[in-house]
Order: sequence, then C-alpha cells, then structure tokens
Amino acid sequence: MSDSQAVRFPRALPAVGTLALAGSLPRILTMLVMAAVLVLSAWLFRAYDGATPLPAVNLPWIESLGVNLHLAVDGLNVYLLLLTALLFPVVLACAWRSAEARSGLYLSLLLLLEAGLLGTFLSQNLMLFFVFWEAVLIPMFILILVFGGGEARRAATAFFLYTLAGSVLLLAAVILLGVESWRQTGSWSFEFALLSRLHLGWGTELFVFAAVVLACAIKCPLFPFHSWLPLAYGEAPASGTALMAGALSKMGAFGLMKLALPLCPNVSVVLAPYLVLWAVGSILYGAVAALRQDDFRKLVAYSSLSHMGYIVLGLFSLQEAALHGALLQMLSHGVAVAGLFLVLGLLEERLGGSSRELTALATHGPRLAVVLMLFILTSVALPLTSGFTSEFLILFGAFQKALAAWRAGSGALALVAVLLATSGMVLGAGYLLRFARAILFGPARSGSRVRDLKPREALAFVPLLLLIVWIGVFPAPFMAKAQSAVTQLTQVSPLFVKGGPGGISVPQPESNPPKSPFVKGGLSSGNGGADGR
Amino acid sequence: MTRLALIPLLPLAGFLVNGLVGSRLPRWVVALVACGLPAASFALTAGLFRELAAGGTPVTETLFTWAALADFRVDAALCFDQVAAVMCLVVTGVGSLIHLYSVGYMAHDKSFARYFAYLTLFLFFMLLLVLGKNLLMTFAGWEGVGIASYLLIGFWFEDGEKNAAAMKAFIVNRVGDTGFILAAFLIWFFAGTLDFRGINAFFAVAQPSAAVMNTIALLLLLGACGKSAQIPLHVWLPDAMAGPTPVSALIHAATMVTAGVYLLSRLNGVFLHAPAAMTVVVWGGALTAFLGATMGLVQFNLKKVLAYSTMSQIGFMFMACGLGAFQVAFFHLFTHAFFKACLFLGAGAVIHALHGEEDMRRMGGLAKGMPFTFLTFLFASLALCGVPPFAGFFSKDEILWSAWSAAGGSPALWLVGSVTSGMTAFYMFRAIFLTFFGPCNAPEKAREGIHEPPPSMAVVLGILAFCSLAAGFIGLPGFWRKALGFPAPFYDFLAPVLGHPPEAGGAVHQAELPLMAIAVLAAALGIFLAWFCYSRRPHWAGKLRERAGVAHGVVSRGYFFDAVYRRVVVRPADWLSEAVLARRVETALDAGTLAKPVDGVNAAARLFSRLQTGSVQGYLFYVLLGLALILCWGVTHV
Amino acid sequence: MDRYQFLVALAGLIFAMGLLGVAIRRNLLVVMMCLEIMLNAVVLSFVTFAVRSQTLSGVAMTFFIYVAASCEIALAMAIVALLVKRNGSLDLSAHQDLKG
Amino acid sequence: MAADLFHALLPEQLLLGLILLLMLLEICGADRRFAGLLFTLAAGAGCGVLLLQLGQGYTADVVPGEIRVDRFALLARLVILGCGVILGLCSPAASDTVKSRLLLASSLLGGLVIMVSAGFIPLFMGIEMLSLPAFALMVHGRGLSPAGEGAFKYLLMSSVASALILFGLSLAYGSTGSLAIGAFAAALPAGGPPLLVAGLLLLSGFFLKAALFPFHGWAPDAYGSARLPVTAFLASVVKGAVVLGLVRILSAASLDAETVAAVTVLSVASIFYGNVTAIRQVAFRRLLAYSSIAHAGYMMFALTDGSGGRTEALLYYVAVYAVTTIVACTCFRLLAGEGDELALLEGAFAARPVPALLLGLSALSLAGIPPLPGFLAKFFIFRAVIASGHLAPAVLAFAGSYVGVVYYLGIVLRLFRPSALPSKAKTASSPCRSWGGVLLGTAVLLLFMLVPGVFNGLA
Repeated sequence: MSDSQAVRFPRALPAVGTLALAGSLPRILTMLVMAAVLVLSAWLFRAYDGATPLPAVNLPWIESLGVNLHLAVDGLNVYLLLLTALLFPVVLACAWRSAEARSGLYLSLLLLLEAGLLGTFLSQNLMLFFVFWEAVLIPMFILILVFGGGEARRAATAFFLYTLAGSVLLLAAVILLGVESWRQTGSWSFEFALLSRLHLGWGTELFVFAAVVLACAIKCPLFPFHSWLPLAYGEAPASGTALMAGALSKMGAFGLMKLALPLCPNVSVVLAPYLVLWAVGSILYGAVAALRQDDFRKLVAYSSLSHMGYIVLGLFSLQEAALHGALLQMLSHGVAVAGLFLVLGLLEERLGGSSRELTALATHGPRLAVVLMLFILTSVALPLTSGFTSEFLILFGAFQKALAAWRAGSGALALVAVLLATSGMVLGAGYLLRFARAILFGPARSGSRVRDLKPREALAFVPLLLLIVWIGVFPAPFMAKAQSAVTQLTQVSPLFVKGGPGGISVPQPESNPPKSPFVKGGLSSGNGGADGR
Repeated sequence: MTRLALIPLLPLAGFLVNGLVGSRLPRWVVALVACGLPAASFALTAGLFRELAAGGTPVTETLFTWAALADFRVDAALCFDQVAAVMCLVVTGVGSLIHLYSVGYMAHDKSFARYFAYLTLFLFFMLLLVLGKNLLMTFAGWEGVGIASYLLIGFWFEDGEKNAAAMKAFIVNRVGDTGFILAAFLIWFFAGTLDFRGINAFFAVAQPSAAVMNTIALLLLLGACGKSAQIPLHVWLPDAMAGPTPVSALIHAATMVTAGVYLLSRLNGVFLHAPAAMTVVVWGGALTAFLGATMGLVQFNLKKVLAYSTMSQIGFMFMACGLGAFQVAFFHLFTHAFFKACLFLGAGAVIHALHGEEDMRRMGGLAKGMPFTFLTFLFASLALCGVPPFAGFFSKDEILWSAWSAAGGSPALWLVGSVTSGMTAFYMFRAIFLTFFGPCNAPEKAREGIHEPPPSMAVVLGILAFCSLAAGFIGLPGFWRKALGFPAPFYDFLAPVLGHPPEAGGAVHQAELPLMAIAVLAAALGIFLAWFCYSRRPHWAGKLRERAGVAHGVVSRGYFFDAVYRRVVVRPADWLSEAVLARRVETALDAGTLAKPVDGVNAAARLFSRLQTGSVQGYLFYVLLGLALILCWGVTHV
Repeated sequence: MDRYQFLVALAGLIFAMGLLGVAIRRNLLVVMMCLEIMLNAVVLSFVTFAVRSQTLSGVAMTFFIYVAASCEIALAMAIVALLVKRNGSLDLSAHQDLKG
Repeated sequence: MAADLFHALLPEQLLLGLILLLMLLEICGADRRFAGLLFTLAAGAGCGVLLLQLGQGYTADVVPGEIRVDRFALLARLVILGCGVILGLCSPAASDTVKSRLLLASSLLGGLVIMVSAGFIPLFMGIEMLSLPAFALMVHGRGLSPAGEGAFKYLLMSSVASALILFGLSLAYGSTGSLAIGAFAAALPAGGPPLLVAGLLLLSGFFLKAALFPFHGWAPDAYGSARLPVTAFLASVVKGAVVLGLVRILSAASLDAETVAAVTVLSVASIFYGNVTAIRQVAFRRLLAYSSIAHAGYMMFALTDGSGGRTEALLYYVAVYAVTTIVACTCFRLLAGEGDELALLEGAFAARPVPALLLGLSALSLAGIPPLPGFLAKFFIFRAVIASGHLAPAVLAFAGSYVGVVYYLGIVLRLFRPSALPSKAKTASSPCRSWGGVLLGTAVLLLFMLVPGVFNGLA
C-alpha cells in the first residue's frame, strides 16, 4: 500500500468509525479503530524520511476556488500526528471503566475529535486547515456539555465562543490570502506551498499576522486570553480535559508555526522579540498563578498555560535549536499534561469527585503515585525526560539568538525575556513539587477509597512514559524527522545568527510599515504596502 | 558496552531492579543487588584507575549523538581522566560502603527496597555527573542528583516536615542549576563547544573580555554554591538532615556537596582567567567556612553539627579553588569524604542505638556502651580537626599554606582559616563530650538499648576510620615532601589535568613549619576549651550562652538567612499568586472577557427588541425613515 | 417643465400622499384605499412615460397592475374581515398583539 | 414555437396542471393524502425536467424580451422547486388540506415565473403570484387567531413594497423606454438621477420583501404568528425567490460606489440587528424570523461584490439556507409538536436522538460553523466581497455572524444538556412522511457539503 493511501487512512478511519458508532457497537470497536490509526501513524512516522513530505490525499473539494482536500505528512506535523494517534487510545483505555465510555455519543465524539485533529495537522490547504480548525470545536463542545461537571453549560459555551472569537479575524485573513493569490496569480488557490511564495504587502502581512496570532493565542492559550482555560479544564470529563490539554492546545502552537511564520515572514521577524516577551509573560503568569492553586485541575491547567508559553518562546526565537525544542515540547508537554489529567481523572473516578480525600496517594496507591510522579518530573523538566530535552533546546536557542541580537545592538528585550524564562524553571519546580506534596505525601488517612492502579490500567500509561524517556535520553532520531521543516522555518528569518564568536551582525528591520490595512483603498489597490527587501 | 559505560549503568540496573520488583523480592536479595552492583562498579573503576595510574591515557567513550543540528552538535559521551578517576573512586567506594551500612541501618524499615532503589539511582546520577565529558551530561547528572536527594530527604513522606525539607533542597538546588545552565549557554556562545577539554583549551587561548569571563565564572559559582551548600544557597543543608542518616553520609558529606568543587576544578580554564570571580570564590569560601563553624557551635542536634561542619569544610575547599590550588581542594575533598562519612555513620550508629534520638542534650556517656563507635568517631574527629598524623591535617594544612603563600592569598585569609579550624576542633569535641562523656541523660528505657551497631555497620565504620587515618599520606604537603623525600602521588596523579601545586621556593618553605605548628596549636586549644567547658565545668556552657546573648541568638537562627528568604522570596510569591493574580487579575480577566461582553449584548438585545412595537404603521415609519436616508445619501453623492 | 414632467410630478405627489395615508390613517379601510391610490399614481406615471416614448409596454403594464391590485384587495378584504371579527374594531392600533 | 413554449416552461405547465387538478379534487372533496401525493409527484417531475434540461445546457428565448430560459433560470427554478418538494414531504398529513396544497403550488408557480422573466411585467406578476397565496396560506385554517394580524401586516408591507417597485419601474421605463430587464441592467451604471432613484426604489422594495434591517418590521410578527410549516415556507421559498429575483434583475451588473456603500451599511446593520435581537427570543418561530433577517443581510452583502461569482454564491447560499431552515423547522416540530417555546427542547437528545442531532447540526450550519454547508455558503459570498476590496465590512459581518452563534448555541445547549428545571417534553405524533422530507433535506445538504461546486459544475 503506497504511502499516499496510508495517510488517508488515519484521516478517514475515524470518520468511518463514527458512522459505525452511531449504532450500538461497544467501545471495543472504537479502541480497534484508534489502535489501527496509531499503528498507521507509527508506520508513517517511521516511513517519513525527514525531507520529502509524504504525499497523501489531494482530492479537489471546491475546484473553482482552489480548495482541495490535500493532506500530507511533513516535518511540521510529523510529531503531532504521532501525539494525536497515541493520545486517543490511551485516553479511551483510561476512560474504559467510566460510565461515559458506554455511550455511543461519547465514542463517536472522540472519533470525530480525532478526525478533526488529524485533519488540522495534516492539511496542506489553508481553507481546509481553517475548516478543521473550527470543526474540532463542535465535538469538543458537545463532549464538555454532555459529559462535563455541574457548570458544564457555562464552561462549554465559554470555551466555544471564546475560541470562535479568535477565528473571526482568522477567516477574514484566510480569505484575504486567497484573494491575494487570485490577484497575483490569476487563479484562486489556498495551497500552503503557493501562498508562502506569494509576495504580500506590509499591510496585508501585518493584518494576516495579527489575525493568526490572535486566534492561536486564544487556542494555546497565552496570558491574557486564558479565561476559558480553568473553566473548560475544570468542568470537562477527565478524558476530555486530557485531550484538550494534550492535543487541542497544540493546534494553537501549530497554527503559529504553520501560518504565522511561513506566510508572514517579514512581520514575524520584526515582531519576534515582542512575541518572545509575551510568551515569557505567559510562562511566568501561569507559573505564579499555579503556585497557590488548591484545585488540582486548575493547577495543572495553569501549568499547561505556562508550558505553552515555552513553545511560543521557542517558535518565535527563529533559531534552529529553539524550533527543534518547540516541536519536541509540543510532543513532550502533550504527553505529560495528558498523563497528569488522566491520573487525576482516575482518582476522581475512584473518589467520586471529592477532592478533599485526594491526599497521601503514595501510601494508598503507590503505583498510581509513581506514575503521577513521573509525569510531574517530566513537567519539571528533569534530565533524561523529554521535558528537559525540549526546554533545554528552547532556552538554549532563544539565549543564543537573544545574546546575538543584544551584542548587535538591537535591544536587550529578548535577552531579558530569556533570562526570565530560565528563572521560570525554578517557579515550575516550586508549584509542581507543591502539587506533588499536596497530592502524594502527608499523613495516611484511615478508610480511604483509593484503589491502586490495576495492571491493565497501568498498560495505558506505558506508551506515554516510554515516549517521554525515549525523547529524554535519545532525541536525535526525532530531530532528524523535523530537520527539513526547521531549516525551512529558519530560512524565514534572514536574521538567523550562527552561534560562536563573531556571529553575523543583525541587519536593521526594514523601513517602518506604511499605512494601515483598514483604509478603504489600503488593500484593494493591488498589493499595497512596501514590497519588502 | 565497554567497561567505562558499565560504571554508571550498573547502579542504574540496581535502581531498575529494586525500583520495579524490589517490593516483591526478599530483603536479602534486595540488599545483595543494592550492595553488589555499586561494589562491581567500584571494582571496574579501580581497574580503570590502575591502568590510568600506570601512565595510561584518559578513556573517553561516545555512547550516542544526543543532538545533531546544523550548528549545535553534542554527544552523550563519558570521559575517565584523572579528576574523574578520583571522584569515581570516592563515589563508588564510599557509596558501596554506605550501601552496606544501610543494610543494617534500614533493616527494620518497611519500604526497604524503595530506599535502596533511590540510593542506587543517586549513585547513577552522581557517576553521570562525574564521568560526563561535556556540560550537558554533567548537567543531566547535576539535576538528577538533585531529584535523587529530593526523593531521599523526603523518604519518610508521611511526615509533612520531611517533605517540605526535600522540596526546599530541590528548589534551592534549582536556583543554582539556573546559574549553571546560563553559564553553559554563555560558554557555547563564545567557545562553540560544551566539551570540558574544548572549553579549557578555548579559554586558555582566547578570552572574549574580562566581563564575559567573570560572568561565566560567577554563574558557574552560583551553580556550585547551590549544589555545595555555600552561602547564599546553603539554607537547604541543615534541613536536609531530615533524611535517613546514611543518606546524609553519602549525599551531604561525601559526594553531592563536593560536586561544586568538582565543577570548579573541571572548568579551571575559565576560572583561571577570571581574577575577580576568583577573589569572590576565595572570600565566599572563607565566609562560608567561618559562618558554618560559628553555626556549628550553637547546634544541639548531632547531625546538624555535622551538616554545618560539612558546609565549613567545603568552604575551605572553595577557598583553595579560589586560590588556584585546585588539586589541594581536591585532596581535601578526597580526605574529607572519608572522615565526614565516618562521622555521619558514627552518628547514625548512635541515633540507631538510641532509637532515633538526635538531640545531644539527651545523650551522654555512650563511650562505655559503644566503645568501638566512639573510637571510630574519635579518629574521624581528630582527622577533621587537622590533628597530625590524621588525613585532615595534611589536606587542611595544605589549604592554609596556600591561603598564606598563593598569589590570591593573604595573611588575613590564613588567619580566618586558622580561627575556623580552631572552632572546628572546639565544636567537634563539644559534640564528642556531650555525646560520649558525662552523665547519660537518655531516658531510662533507652539506656539498656545502647549497644554496638551490628557487624555490617561496624565494619564500614572501621574501614572509614582507617582511611581517615591513612589517606593523608598520599598527598604530603611541600615541607614534608622536602623533609622526608617522599613524593606526593596524589598531586602527581592529578597534575595532567589540574597542574602542580604552587612550588614555593626553598626559603619560603621554612615558613611552612611555624604555620603548621600554629594550626596544630589552634586545634589543640579548641579541643582543650571544649574539654574544659563541657566535661570539667558543664555549667559554664550555660553562662557563656547568656553572656553571648544577642550574638548567640543571631547565630542560632542561621544569620536570619531563612527568615530573609521567606520574607523576600516565598511570601511575596504567595501574595502575588493569591492576592493579586487569583483574586484580582483573574476575576478582572474573567469579567472583562466573559461576563461584560455577554451583558453588553443582552442589553443591546433588549434595546433592539423594543423596536418591534407591534404596530404596522410603526414598521412603515422605519421603512420611510430608511427610504429617506437612502434617497438623501443618493442625492448628496450623485 | 413640459407636461410629461408635470404629469410624472403629479404621479409622484399622489404616490407620496397614498404612502402617507397608509402610514397615518387609523381606519383599516382607509388604509386599503390609500394603497389603491398609490397604485393609481404608478399607473398614471406608466401611462405618461408610455405616451412620451410612444411604446405600448407601459400600457400593457397598466393592465397587469390592475390585475394584481384587484387580487390583492380581494385577499386584503378577507383578512380585514377576519381582523374585524376578532377585535371588533376597524382601528389599526387595536391590532397590536404581536410584539417584542 | 408551440413545442418550444411547452418544453421550455414544462415545470410551470406541470404546476398549473397540478393546481387545476387540486381544484377539481377540492370540488369533489377527495381524500387529503391523495393531494399530498399528487403535489409531490408534480413537483418531483418538474425537478426531473429541470435537471434534464440542465444536462443538455438548454436555453430558449420563449417570448423575446419577456420570458427567457437560461442557465440561471434553470438553476434558480431547480432551487425553488426542490424546496417545494421537500416542504411538500415535510408538512404533516393532519394539517395539509387540499386548499393548503393548492396555495403552496400557486406560490411556487409565482416563484418559477420570476426566474424565467426577462421583462419586468412577468417579474412583477411572478412576485405578486408568489406573495398573495402566502398571505392566504398564513390565515388558512387558523380562524380568529393572531395569524390574521400577522398576515395583514405582511400584506400591507408587501403591497407598499410592490408599489415602490412599480414606481421605480415606471421611472426606469421612463428613462430606458422599455420594460426589459436587460435594458435596465445595462443602463443602470451609466444612468442619471432618474435611473439612480429608480434603482434605489427598486432596491428598497426588494429589501422590504426580503426583510432587510430597516424594512424588517413585518417579519417577526408574520413568522411568529403563522404555523411552523408556513413559517418554514416563508423563510425559505418566498425569501429565496425574492433574493433570486433581485439577482435576476441585476445579474452581473456591478453597482456604483454609492449604492454599494448604502447596501453594505444596510447589510451590516441587518446582520447585527437580526443576530443580537434573536439572543433574547424564547419562541422558535420569532427566533427564526430574526435569523432570517440576519441571513437577508448576508445575502444582500453579495450585491456589493464587483468581481463576478456573485450569482453562483447567491444560488448556493439561498439553496443551503432554504433547505437548512426547512430541515430545522421540521425537526423542531418532531421534537416539540405544536409547541413553540425553545424550552420544549430541554434534553430532547436523550428522548429522540436523531431529530435532535439534525436540529443541532442545522442550527450550527445556520451559524456558519465549518465543515457544515452554512459555512461554505458564507465563504463563497465573502470570498467575492473581499475579492472586490471590502475587507473591513467583511470583518464586521464576521463579527456579526459571531454574535449570531450565541443563540444557535443556545439551541444546541438545550438539546444536549437539560438545565435543572424538569422538561415536560411530550413526543408529537410524527407521520412517516415528514421523515422522508427530513432525510431528503439532509441528503441534499450533505450533497452541498461534499460537492460545493455543484452550481458551477452543472454547466
């Protein structure tokens, strides 16, 4: 079976699975479907040689407008393909015993969610990306709504409307890019390859960049746009939260990497330091907010907010090691935070949600405690775990770039930001160990209802832990996979500075941006704005 | 899988075996695995050491490529050169002994296997730190050791206090690690490599600028202070005594706390070209030594006395490093590992006998009940105080000598050193008199329990005591080398990496003898004062304390370091997190992004729906209005 | 201002009066009548333009306008009968039950 | 000539035949179900014919200057008739008397006439034939209920609209000398003040019939008072026919800057007004009315496009919007029976999953959430709008549609998660035939989703 059919399967299988599930077939079939997707994705992961993107489906959907169902595995989404395919079977395995796992709606929503996520990550067509970007909201919304906790209605609406608000501007930007392609090449096309070669004026690029960053900042989330996070993570069912934190938040980072950097190179380069500062602000805000949080789900939610900040920091350092770090961090954080939420879910399921009894786990459930501790250590970025590999590379790359920029005299903003981010690791250790202390240690209580992890349940966590240790100890093969995409992204920035003495000096950012896109004639008069370097 | 790679992997195997299936194995199997594997790796180290000592070249082995990017290439590689050999010997040697000792000490603890799993995990990370060929491997070991000490300090996790101490240890270490990682980034930026040999070679040739060199050196110093509990990051060491005593012996005496000295010696290329940083190292070390000693004076908890003594001795080592005499610091590290481990294990035996009692005021007169433990404790104390012919004398004297004669040194520095070593003698023998002599004020039923520790523990104490005695002779100071004509094999062995000790001219050598005499006198004075205050006139201690008054209060509260950190760091963070973020910012954000827009839209909805009055003619009026507006618009624009 | 413009202006005036009548008058039947006035004004303008441009399509349109107008009035009267039976009054402001 | 007349207007002939038959049935009082069957057969045959003609690329100038059958006419009539078929299947047997079928058929006939008209006379006749049966349908069988008041308001406003259109036409006739649509469309860009006033009057008339913002007064009352199938008919076929009629007049002509600005302002106002007011509604039909005002705003936005592609976009939009509304109304009736409050939907998913799921999906499609066809419809229109340079208004429209998502979400919220209060959902009796309609409608929507280029494809 050639590669192309192979990629279509992970995309089509969940959709097919959904239909089968509408009937009364139990969760075993869902697990089979998800396992098949995992096997295929692992095979694709291995088959992807790091350079030529694996072509897959390329059916025309709206021929006249150049919108076609174009899915392919490339450097950017190879990790996320593996992450998504891995998370879903694990989440289902953990939710195996729960009440919701028996309802057909729950299972079909999971499959729809997987189909949407895989579609978003694999799509090579901008319009298709946008369609999947919003389509994922529906199953997630219903999942929170139907299987969520007491405040589910408010949480689901907040989640849906907040995330959707981001994509109001994004849709306008997507269509604008299509218009630019029509104006510059005569025919409508939304293919990423073609759009990234377009020559956008400064005004258009600024508008597209602002739209993409806003939409992704809500999705990630980043600091000021995270009000929906504690609500949604607190109310959703454990499996839903694990998927939201593990895979959905990665869509935000993926959107930045796939849309912001290649499509608006000039603006990205000029605004990179400010975004680095914003990311670090988000890191510190998340860490400090998590310090005194006594609701465990909210604590892990804020920790996820902080770790997403690291990814954005890595992306906008536009430096090779930092980009590798950001990609690895997506995988590592996805696995670690999903693991944390799944363990919390298992505990809530055993204790019927009363978090008062959720202490001294080490005495009552030693195996569960060990698994939870391993996930905590990954989030603390302990060496030999994937957390360290990614955060080391991110901070390393960001530091090299920031120091080079400072020495070349273009402001110490980024350098200060990186120093703050490195101190963020201490804060990270602070709140995560406080979390460990609150939940794991402390005096044993008589008659606690915690049943320890059964071997079958432990089996679900084994792939996550294996992946964490593998990336932690031996990340080289992973990085080889993403090498092509990273070099392509670093080409984006002419400011790429090589480490070592006498790095290339940073040229000044080009002339100040001309008139704003909203002046009526601003955009319609051909490709307005300076034509860049 | 060559022998070098096996050295760290054997303890890792021990950890995996005991960690995963330990609770189901019988205790003797767990003990066998736990003691056997470190011993095997000690044997391997000894083998490699012998080859290296016989003029062999340093063995390096690249396990795999960790990261291979266009311009950032680093391998997971191990290197067994002279410095690593010495450290490896200490770590695996003392480590195996302490594993053996722990078998007896933890015999009746319910999570026996988990303890040994953590201990071997610690050994694995320490070996990774020591054998690491580049900064990345060392950093992996560095933080690994931090988490192992966190697990071991908080071993009895039922007690919230112990876990708090463990957390404090890890977080303070993390502050140091941040300094280390930033230094590594800076080094890469300028030297383009993370390899120790490459770094030293690069900085020997090209120093970017004094400011850069000093920044890198100071950041490394921050990392070293975090790990070696030097001021200002020393606050975690006394609390770390919450862990089992063999843990304190291994981690907080012999191995982990010396990682800072190892790092400084490893990167001597950087430090030798950062004079300003060197003075900071010297006076930082001296200050820590002095303050550590003063704090040791006022302690009543036996283990805390030893903890402060460790801090003080490492201050001496830092002083030596600061003076450029890295090999002297190393020799003191070598000897200190033995006698400090012996002291801790001795204290462990005492605490074991008194069923967990650590307060010296409720001990006394144990010499009769535990003669052998007392003897080993005495040997180690004498070594610590620098009384010849014990090991401590040779290594500490060499440090005092370089404090006097080395370029960075000065008589004032030497004076601080001597006074501190005098105080060391005083508090050590104060501990001895309080614990082993005088009336036994342990509670009644505990008294019969006083017995010699089981043979497995006694053997270890014996070996360590012997080493404290014998270890000194392999690194004779300059004067004795001249006088007795013996070479100093320790220094010659380390020469290729750390260079020779500063060979003072013949005349200056004459000055070494009186200094040595003064040092011994200071030690003797300290011992006499301790004997006088604590066994002849026990009530004098009380009187002395009142008269000291304020000074005693300051010292006993650890110079308010803890209080300052809590007020300056911990409380503001909590306040920021709880009062500002949780209450104000989050609620404002929630209101701003979730509540207000919804209210706004509802208000607009109420307003708009009032337009629907129900009367057709009202609707018609809107139509006319609309029509009029359009027509005016059309007319004005045509 | 030749007579065509005058006639068209007249038609416009009548149209406006009809429109105002619909908008102001209270009585249902009077409103219906005003509707018819508006349609007659339109017929007037059609005829005027037909004559001016000497083409017959305007005139044809007139017939269709009247066809449509009569159907409309028939239906309107039926509905008005319903309304009056329901509220018992011809006053337009009485029929305001649907609102909000 | 005769064959041409017969073949070209075959669907209209079929409907006329149906109307006559229904009258005969009414006279001899035959059984209702037979009428329903006949209706569906005739409308279905009409669609078949249209599809055949589209296949052949059939165009005919039946009455030169007055009736012209071209590709747009075929497609538009297919949309109208298609909605008619689905409506016919969906309306329950209980309330569809022969007379209601008759009125429905005649209104459909009016819609078809509009589409084939090339001159203003048939256009005007079509519009009247479309509206009058609709008023009758609203009061049919409702006795002295408020439906009469709603119908009267709709009638009054509709007559005023017709008068406005006619007056506009007369002025246009005055300056172009002929009543052909082509002549008017050609003269429009160059025309002086009279043509401008004619254009504005014409537009206002159509806006009033399509219930755009300032002219929307009648819609909430009319939709709110009629029975649900009739509301569905008003919202889908009548509105669709009006919009397509406007497209028929303007075809590809791009309006001048002033009119574009005016239309943009009205459309944006209409989107915001419709969506914001709908949030407070608790009755389904009134909610539908405000939603249709908002959708009128989206549709009229297409008029501002100057880059071509407007007709396909509007055809697609009208088709998707109409079918989705019909499916939504039918599913609502399946869930809540004759009731009208949204509260009846509480926890409906647990009781009857399939209609609840379809109602939820059509609500989300109306909200414009991808991958549902509603989103594609909006995408086509705003692709054309942004291509002609109006980025800021497009963003405003997206913001308006974002506000609209709130009340569609309210429906989905109630369906899937009952709020605390116990819901007294009673299951309405659902004759099998309305299932057919819902399934056909969903199939059509699925087709639109999978093959969005359906209108450009059928060459």
